[in-house]
Amino acid sequence: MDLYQELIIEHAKRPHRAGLRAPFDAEVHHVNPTCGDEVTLRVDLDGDTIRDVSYDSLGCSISVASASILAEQVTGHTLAEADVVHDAMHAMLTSRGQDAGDEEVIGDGIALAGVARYPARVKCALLGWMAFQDALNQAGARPAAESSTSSSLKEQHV
Amino acid sequence: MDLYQELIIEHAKRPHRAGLRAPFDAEVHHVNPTCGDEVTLRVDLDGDTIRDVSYDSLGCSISVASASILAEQVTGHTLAEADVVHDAMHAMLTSRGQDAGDEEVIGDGIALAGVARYPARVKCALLGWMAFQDALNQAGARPAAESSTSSSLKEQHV
Amino acid sequence: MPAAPFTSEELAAIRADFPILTRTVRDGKPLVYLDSGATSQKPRAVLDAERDFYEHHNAAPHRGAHALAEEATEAYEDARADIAGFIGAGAGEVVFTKNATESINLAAYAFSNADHGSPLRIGEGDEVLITEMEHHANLVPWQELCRRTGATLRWIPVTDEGRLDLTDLGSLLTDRTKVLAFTHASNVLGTVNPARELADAARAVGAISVLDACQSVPHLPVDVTDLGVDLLAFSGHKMLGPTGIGVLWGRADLLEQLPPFLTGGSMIETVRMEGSTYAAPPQRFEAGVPMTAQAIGLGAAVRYLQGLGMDRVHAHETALTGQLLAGLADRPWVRVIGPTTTENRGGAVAFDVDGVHAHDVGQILDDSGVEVRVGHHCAWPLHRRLGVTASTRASLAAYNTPGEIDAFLAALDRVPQVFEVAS
Amino acid sequence: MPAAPFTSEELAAIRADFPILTRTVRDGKPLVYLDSGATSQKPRAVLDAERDFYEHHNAAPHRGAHALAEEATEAYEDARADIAGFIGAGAGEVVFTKNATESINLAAYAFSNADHGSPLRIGEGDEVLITEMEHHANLVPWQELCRRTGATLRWIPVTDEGRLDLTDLGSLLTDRTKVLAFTHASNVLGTVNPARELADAARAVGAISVLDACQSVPHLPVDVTDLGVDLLAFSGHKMLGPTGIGVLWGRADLLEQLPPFLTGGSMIETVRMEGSTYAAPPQRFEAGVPMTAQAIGLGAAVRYLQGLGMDRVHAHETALTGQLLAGLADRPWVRVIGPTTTENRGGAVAFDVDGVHAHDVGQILDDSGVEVRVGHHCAWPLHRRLGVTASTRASLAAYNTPGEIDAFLAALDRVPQVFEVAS
Ligand SMILES: Cc1ncc(COP(=O)(O)O)c(C=O)c1O
Ligand SMILES: Cc1ncc(COP(=O)(O)O)c(C=O)c1O
Repeated sequence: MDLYQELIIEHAKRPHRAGLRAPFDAEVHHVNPTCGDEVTLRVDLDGDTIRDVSYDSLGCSISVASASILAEQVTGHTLAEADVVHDAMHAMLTSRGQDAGDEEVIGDGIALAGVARYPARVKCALLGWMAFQDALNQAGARPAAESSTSSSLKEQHV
Repeated sequence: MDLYQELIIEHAKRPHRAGLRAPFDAEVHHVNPTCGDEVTLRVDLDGDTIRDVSYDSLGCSISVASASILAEQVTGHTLAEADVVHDAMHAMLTSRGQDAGDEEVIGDGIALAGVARYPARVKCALLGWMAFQDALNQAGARPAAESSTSSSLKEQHV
Repeated sequence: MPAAPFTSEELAAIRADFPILTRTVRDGKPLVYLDSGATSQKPRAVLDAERDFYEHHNAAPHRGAHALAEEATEAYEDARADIAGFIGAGAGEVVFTKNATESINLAAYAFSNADHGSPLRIGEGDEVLITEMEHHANLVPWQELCRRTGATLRWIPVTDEGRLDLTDLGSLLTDRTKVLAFTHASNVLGTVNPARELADAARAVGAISVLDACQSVPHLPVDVTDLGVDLLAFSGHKMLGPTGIGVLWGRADLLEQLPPFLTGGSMIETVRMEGSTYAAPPQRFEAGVPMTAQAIGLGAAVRYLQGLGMDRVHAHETALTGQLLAGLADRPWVRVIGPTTTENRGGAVAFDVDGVHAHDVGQILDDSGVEVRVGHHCAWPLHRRLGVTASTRASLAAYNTPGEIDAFLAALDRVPQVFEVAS
Repeated sequence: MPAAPFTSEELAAIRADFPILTRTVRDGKPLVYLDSGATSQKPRAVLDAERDFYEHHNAAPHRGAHALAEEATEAYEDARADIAGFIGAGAGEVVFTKNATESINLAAYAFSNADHGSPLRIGEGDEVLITEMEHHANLVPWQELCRRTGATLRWIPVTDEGRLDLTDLGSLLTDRTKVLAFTHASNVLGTVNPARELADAARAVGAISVLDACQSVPHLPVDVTDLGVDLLAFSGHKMLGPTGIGVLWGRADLLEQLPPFLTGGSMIETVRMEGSTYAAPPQRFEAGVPMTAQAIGLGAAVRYLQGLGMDRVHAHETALTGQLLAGLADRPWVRVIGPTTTENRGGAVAFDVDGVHAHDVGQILDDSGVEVRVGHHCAWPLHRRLGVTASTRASLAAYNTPGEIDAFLAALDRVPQVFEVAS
């Protein structure tokens, strides 16, 4: 089945940048209430730049791979660049297959394109990304009411 | 329609033995919760004999006629005789039309036979009879747990 | 241009959608169903939507990841979105319940389940204001809330004409008032209350307004933003939908504050033996496997009503109400309980026949195939206020016809004959 | 002679009654529905009963005197009598709710709604005893009751094998215990608990016993008198019935003492603005227009199950469970969560695949058309106790076949391949 691209299995088995590291500016803990999956995620900022994303992810291959891809795509980038990746991932994952994703923007995230056709799994793929947005907010990286963030946070409970 | 026998209209217009009289041994107040119909009923006993049944009935033609017929049929009779009438009325009214009623036993009560085919109206016809049973109990005329009585009382709330 | 009532062709087409309307009752009399205020009949589109769900997609929504669970979740949430759209709301503001009664209880329990210290929590010295024309469903839950909390129940009186008497509103609605709960349209009088005005008055004193919209949502265009209330309840079965489904709508920020009511599966965030945390609305209020097929059926019902056009439904029912009121006005032995014109008035018309009990009136009508409701219609205090034990009520829906009103009036004329009273 | 499983001819006839079983999923794979523990499929007899009601008799029961209202009331009460008979109860002891979750909440709220001074009322110093294997529906309502009243929640632990550990029952169940609430059959482990023994122990200390029978009533013969419990809850949708209907059964004399929960129309005796009195059970607990069509559908479901014979349903599901457990035992990379034999065990079989998350296991099965549930199945504390975040669960019903168990096992063998783990 096309959901489990080799790339996903790879990321799930050997997640990049996994583990919790210090120093960090904010740590958050998010849970998927339907399956009990959890992610603890830390961000370490250097002004406008994301110096480190470290995390501990307890979940299915999709949620672990998604966290791994997240860490890979945003570390070392600016907040503005990370937002572009986040928005593109979010758009693709919630598109029900309409948005095939742009590899130029989301890199390995493209391997998660198949998730969009399994609505019950979209939450798994979004878990890490929502935690990341929340962590940025808590680190004071942006005004709390910014829209892309708050819409993601709502979905956390769906 | 055969529900409204001339006899019922008669009893409803000019109920026999209506009004509340003294002396009495017990007074009860029963309500039909679906329509708000009410009956206040008193019994006056002389040993085993029912000396008087007096009542104030606020309700439809069926409930008023039924109270009127009750008062007519049981006044001056013994408790045992009244039980026979009550049981025969109850059986006829709850028979869904299977039990045509015995005029020898229930007198004008026979005019209420048609009620049995209108389940929603059976309660109207029984209201006075259940109040009567309750009043006898309160007057101490019989052991509280007697079966015909308690089954009637339950139906009061149906 | 105001919307027009349905033409007779349109009406014939509508009636053909309702299988039950072709049946007869009481030895072959054509059914004249004038009891839609109690519950409405259902079009085939609603029955088909339920059946299609059971035969092709049935699974527990929000509980699995397999193909059927996906389809069931999608159908359930699509229904929520359609129903929300029907009342001008966001999908996240629509909570599914089993009926409006549960919806109102959910609201009432919130004020005693809220933590002590929460602004929602009520107690001694606080007041709940309702009206004397409420259905028991919007009356008893508030009595019970007051019993649980020590708060005081007060009520807005009703005039002899069956309107709210707002003369003393200023002394009834004060800063002690925490809740103002009232009906949009009375199920007995037909009266349509000034919802916006009352909601604004409630907001001005910091009270939460709760609208019982059971008799308005099925019959007129309703937009929650226009109404300005905080919470609003209605039932599916009165609006062409299945039995067993109701709605509580709430302003998003208020719903967010309400504590859970029924608790259990799928309304939680995390559960430990030592304690639990709860999901965001609307899930927080939907414990257990939901009324899935019924929500989907109600979705089909609102799409059916949208197809008819609520403005036209309203125009149609108003025209029939006018015809009905005029017919009753011609009969001096009948007293209408409630407004006698169609102004700010829905299609529930209760009346009293001089010297004949409502049960007997209803029985004669039923004998002619005309089905109306008799009794206190779950508004006992209102009946006491207006000096009647029980009344007879004809109530309308989109599928009723002018011919049925004529049939009703003709059947009614048998009443004084049978009971030998003046006519 | 013990009852026999269904023959393959019988099974074919049963399956023909369930329209959904012929559909395919995920690009043409035949549906193998092994998620009946979440919700069951519905036979045509149930769908027809609902539809017949809507097309011919629909009216609000217990609310009118007209011909349709009479028919609706009779159909609704006949369903109650049939459902009561199915569990060996009297009709007056069966209360209709929307699901088992509401049933249990009704019970739990009774202990805080009862008047201070009532023997039912609980408070500080009192204890509620549950078990560590409860579904959230029989857990969170008791947590919330304790929060409202200051009572203390305690629980019976679970052994590594997934049985109740009754070693310390004597110190858990004491005269401080006011309620003992536990599941008859676990929706995760399949474990069937010794209901009679626990009910007797509860009675001995004066505690009221509440049985969650969601996973037993659909699958084995259940008689409330034999069980000896005080209250018992189950859902219609898990037993071939419609969504949106549940039952709370209660001993007549206990129901009589329970205060109302949801309040409103038709549960009252008299209503005045100043206060109300309430009807006798079961009406006292059925506020508002009920789940009429759904009760009627559930009546048809119990008649259908009676036609199959509950002893044979049980024998059939036990045989399939045995086949399933044997197949899993052959696969060392699978760990069954719960008893590994069919002794005192129902047909819910949860398991863990070494190194693969349940979501991923479920996805592979789904890709083969095999529909199972993944997650914590609303029993999160139990999962924590057994050291897993989530599990995969296959659960059975009368319509499942030996061939479907084979299909499930074959699909399961794809899991280690896809995820490149040892098998
Ligand atoms: C053991 C058990 N108890 C309670 C419930 C709750 O039932 P419902 O969701 O139908 O209210 C379920 C099913 O979800 C269950 O399996
Ligand atoms: C005005 C009004 N409010 C509340 C209700 C209660 O609705 P339900 O019985 O569907 O809960 C009704 C109908 O019975 C009603 O007419």
